[in-house]
Amino acid sequence: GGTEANNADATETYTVATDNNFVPFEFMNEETGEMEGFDIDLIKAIAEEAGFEINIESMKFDGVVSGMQSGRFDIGIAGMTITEERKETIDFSDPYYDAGLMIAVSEDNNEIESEADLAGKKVGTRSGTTSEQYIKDNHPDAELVTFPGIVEAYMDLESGRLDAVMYDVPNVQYYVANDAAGLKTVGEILQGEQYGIAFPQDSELVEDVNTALQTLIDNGTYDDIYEEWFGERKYGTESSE
Amino acid sequence: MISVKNLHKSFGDTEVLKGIEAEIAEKEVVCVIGPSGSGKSTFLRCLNLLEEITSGDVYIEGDNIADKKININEVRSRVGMVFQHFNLFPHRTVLENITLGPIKVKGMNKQEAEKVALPLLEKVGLSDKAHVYPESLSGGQKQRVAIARSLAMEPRIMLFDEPTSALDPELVGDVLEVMKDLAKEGMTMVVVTHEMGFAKEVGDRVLFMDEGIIMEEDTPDNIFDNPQNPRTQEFLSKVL
Amino acid sequence: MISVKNLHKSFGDTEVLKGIEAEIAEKEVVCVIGPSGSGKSTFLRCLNLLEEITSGDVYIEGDNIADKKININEVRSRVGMVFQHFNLFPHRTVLENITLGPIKVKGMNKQEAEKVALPLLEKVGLSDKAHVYPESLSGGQKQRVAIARSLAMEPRIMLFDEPTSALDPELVGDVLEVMKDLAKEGMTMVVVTHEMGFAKEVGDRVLFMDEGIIMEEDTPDNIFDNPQNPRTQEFLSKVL
Amino acid sequence: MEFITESHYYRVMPFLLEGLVWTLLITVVGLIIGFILGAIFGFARLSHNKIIYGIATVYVEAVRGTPILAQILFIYFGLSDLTGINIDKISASIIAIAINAGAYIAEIVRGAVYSIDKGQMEAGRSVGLTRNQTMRYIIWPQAFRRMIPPLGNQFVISLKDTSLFSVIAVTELLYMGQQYYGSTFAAFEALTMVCLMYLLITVPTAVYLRRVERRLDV
Amino acid sequence: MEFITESHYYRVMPFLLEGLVWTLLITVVGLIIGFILGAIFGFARLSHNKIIYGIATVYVEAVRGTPILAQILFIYFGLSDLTGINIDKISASIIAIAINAGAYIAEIVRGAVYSIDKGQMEAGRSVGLTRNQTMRYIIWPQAFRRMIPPLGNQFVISLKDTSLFSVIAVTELLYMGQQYYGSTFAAFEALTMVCLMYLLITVPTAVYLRRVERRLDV
Ligand SMILES: Nc1ncnc2c1ncn2[C@@H]1O[C@H](COP(=O)(O)OP(=O)(O)OP(=O)(O)O)[C@@H](O)[C@H]1O
Ligand SMILES: Nc1ncnc2c1ncn2[C@@H]1O[C@H](COP(=O)(O)OP(=O)(O)OP(=O)(O)O)[C@@H](O)[C@H]1O
Ligand SMILES: [Mg+2]
Ligand SMILES: [Mg+2]
Repeated sequence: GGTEANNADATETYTVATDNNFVPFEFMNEETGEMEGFDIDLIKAIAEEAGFEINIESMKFDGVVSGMQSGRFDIGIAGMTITEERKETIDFSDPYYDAGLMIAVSEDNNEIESEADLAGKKVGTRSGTTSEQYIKDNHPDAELVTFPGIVEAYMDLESGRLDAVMYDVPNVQYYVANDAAGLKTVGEILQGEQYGIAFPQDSELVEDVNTALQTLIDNGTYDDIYEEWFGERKYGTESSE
Repeated sequence: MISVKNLHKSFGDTEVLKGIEAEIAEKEVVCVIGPSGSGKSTFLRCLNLLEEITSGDVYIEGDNIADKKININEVRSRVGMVFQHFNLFPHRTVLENITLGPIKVKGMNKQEAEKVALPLLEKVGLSDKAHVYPESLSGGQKQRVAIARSLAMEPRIMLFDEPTSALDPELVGDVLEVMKDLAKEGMTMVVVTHEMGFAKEVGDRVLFMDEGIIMEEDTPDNIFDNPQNPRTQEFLSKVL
Repeated sequence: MISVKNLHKSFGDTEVLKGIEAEIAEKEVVCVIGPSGSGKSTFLRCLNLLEEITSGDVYIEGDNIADKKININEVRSRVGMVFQHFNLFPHRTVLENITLGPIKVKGMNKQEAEKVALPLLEKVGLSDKAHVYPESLSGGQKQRVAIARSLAMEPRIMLFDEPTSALDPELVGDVLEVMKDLAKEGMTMVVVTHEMGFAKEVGDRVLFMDEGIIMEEDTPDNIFDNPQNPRTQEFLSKVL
Repeated sequence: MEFITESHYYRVMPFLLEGLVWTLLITVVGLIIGFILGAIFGFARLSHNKIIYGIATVYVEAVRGTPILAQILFIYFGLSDLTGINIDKISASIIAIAINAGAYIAEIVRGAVYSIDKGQMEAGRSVGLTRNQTMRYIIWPQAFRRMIPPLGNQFVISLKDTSLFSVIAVTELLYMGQQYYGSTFAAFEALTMVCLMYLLITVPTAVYLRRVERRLDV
Repeated sequence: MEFITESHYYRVMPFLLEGLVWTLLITVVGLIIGFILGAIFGFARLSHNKIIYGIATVYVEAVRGTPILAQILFIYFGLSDLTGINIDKISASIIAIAINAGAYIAEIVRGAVYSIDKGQMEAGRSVGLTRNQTMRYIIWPQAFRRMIPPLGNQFVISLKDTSLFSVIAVTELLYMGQQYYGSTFAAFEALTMVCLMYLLITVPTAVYLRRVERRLDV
């Protein structure tokens, strides 16, 4: 696969697969057309710390997952939840973000107040995600609709064709904060999850990246980035500047 | 029966008929000759309103068909037309070609229409072809079916536009034979043709058209043997 | 010059040429006549290998072109061919039609090729048409260009396949005139034609073909006035 | 045997068969409506009335000039965004196929009617039929025969176009294949089977149409 | 003025212009390669060699019988799944357009060459040109003129097909429109502008082609 080829490469430029639209982790800046977000800043900082070059390629989420599995990319950072199932085919770094799933409904929806009310309702999410698996496992009586992109799910919710959307917390919160959408969150954070950076199995990069990540956490760079995107300092470190 | 007064017809800016005057009596057989592009077809087509008349009057049995208020379809079922290229309906059998008009226009049922059609097929000598499709007929047979199709509407007048000029020479005779029979039965006919033999034998009168008007008209004998107009003379010298 | 021995040609299962025997001397003009489908075109096309020879031998200036090892393109540039439908190259001017062969096959440059082409255009009476495209020519002019195009390769033999039968009658004369001139200059010619006048006036010999063989051959005078074979008699009675 | 039933090629089939049902349903219903639209706009394109002709031309050009993916998104999201009217995704898919195919069929109809010899209209009128009767009994039946090959071709195109409706989570053939490899990662096997399913319909259709065409030619 | 610059119709434009660049790049490069493929397979479809003919026919039928969306997924995911060879998404898109258009162009080439009168080959050969020379100097230039209208039509089709590459997140025109409404929810405005951008290219192309066609007819 590409891993060995790229490891042998003296310039050490790695291809990083990322999701094409998962605010605020990675998304396209409306003005510049560049990818930006928490994941993007973090992987750039890690690359600098660990001393390699990166080349970011964005795609639909299921493309990231199958691309990592097939060894197509060297690194994947896409708000990807660490799961036992994925670990069978993909290597993960140490967790870098605590996440979970959350339900969004229309602002004027009073029927759904928590996940207990999902039975018989149309619930949208994105194909190949932990949300899809969660709904299948815990709400077999809900009508699951999976889209190739999460935006289409929110749009369907906004138009009233879906009753609820379940997806990763920070993303749901971002959309709810967008007035244009007219959405609100309900219930608790479901299924505590952690995001990890993905690698093809047996990648030699895992250790380097873990070391670099720890250094960034220790020296406050991680918190700088976290603060920029989420408005707080997770580990309470001093700003590195 | 037909009375044409100062008939003009233009396509866009080009005037094709420039004031035709003609009177055709009942049971008369009139042949129209003239060089290509002189307006013969256009004249004929104005007589059953396949072309809109630009100005002038055309009376058919007393009704002015240039009048916009006239019922075109009613006029057309009084005036039959036979075309150079037959224009049979290829997706219908010979019999269906003939019965379509009676059924759809006259409101006959199938049996009634066939009772009209079968004798006509016999008349044109094609009784055995009733149930075949036009593609399997020769050109001469097609034209005879086309004549039968027109006759099925029991027209008072028949128009023929070069009915034999798309036929192989050996097939012309049968079609002319059918037309002669029609003439003998007293049908009023206007025939655009290059068959001078037919004009001489059957025609009561010949009109010579050129440049959108009728330049000369006379009996066939006079016109062929002793044309007066120099244009007629020139035309006949080339054709005969 | 040409010697044909037991030439057979089949398309799939149907045998079209069934053992042709013919000898054609240098400077001879041989006309080939015969009913449609008798194999005249096929025979001609075998002489410059536009059709593969099924069996038999064809010697052209001593080389057996039925031999698979022969250089076909070299043979073809020795044998010119003129077709019923001219087959000019519509995307090239008249002059370019003529110079293409000399340039691509003989490796001449443009100037050299035009030095060959212009006198030929003059010979066929079309010097003023050098730079027009074929579409603007009449049929007769097209055929004369086609002849010039063939001549530009300086062939030793010219084959003509009904060169005038696609032409309006008034255009035939010019083309025959060019062919007569060629014959006078001593070109060896094989001409499939229905122009009996040309055969009588220019032909040294006439071959009558039917059903894939040469049924009779003789001088034009003998064959037209006194045919021996009943098939020839029957054919000529229809045609003359 | 276990070897076969264990393989992805086998296990993906129940998914694909379900997808195929939706694919065919959307295609067939969409094309039936599309044919009606096509006939209406095809005749409108033959009209001498400038307004009718103009409207039909704008429809045909706008549809043929934009991707069907943009059209489905427009119908599904754009219209509901503008008007607040929500149509479900199957209806939206059927409408998208109908509108899209309608524009192409309009050109097929126009071309076929136009290709019928003008003498047929004249002959019909001269036996006393009205313009409409001649159109109905003489021109249309002949034109329709000529439309069969291009309509069959449009069926193949529309069938393939339904694959795009996976963006709005329509559970058609390709979407079901994607679902399968989304959870198994067996992209090659799933997509191979998806393609085979399409070919199973499209190739016989193409072969059949070529035969019809040859017969009509004669 | 602020009213205009504030509107979604205006604000979406920088996105769309960037998308348009990619759309055109993929289309043009894809079609250039597709034309080469089309010429090769078009001549192969004219070959008397059964194997060459067979291979070309399988290619043409397989491509024309499956959706281009399945093809791009196959190229991007399926092949890497099978072989481990990874191509980036722009290359994959160009390859998909090339392979897809190649099959249609093969039929265009075949049809155009086939339509040239057989007498042209005979005339070429009888002045001593080889088969290849005749093809090159006589048949091909004439066939090429007849190919211009259908090739232009293929350009329009391929241009629209690039919209499907949004599924693998190629930042082409439609994808950029989706990106915009993904954050603004202004689906109607964004999609309207996307469609207008396509029409801006496809309608003039269609008008121009119709003119060329009419000229070639005469
Ligand atoms: N629909 C039309 N639109 C424009 N011009 C037309 C139309 N029909 C006929 N013309 C023109 O009108 C003139 C007369 O045509 P018409 O067919 O009446 O001549 P014709 O005497 O029947 O000739 P022919 O002997 O060749 O049939 C010609 O110059 C023709 O080009
Ligand atoms: N390429 C071909 N494939 C199959 N049969 C052919 C082919 N070319 C000619 N034939 C057949 O060979 C026979 C002789 O044809 P040929 O063209 O040589 O006749 P001809 O004497 O030139 O006739 P004509 O006077 O009509 O030109 C005909 O029956 C014809 O159908
Ligand atoms: Mg006329
Ligand atoms: Mg011949």
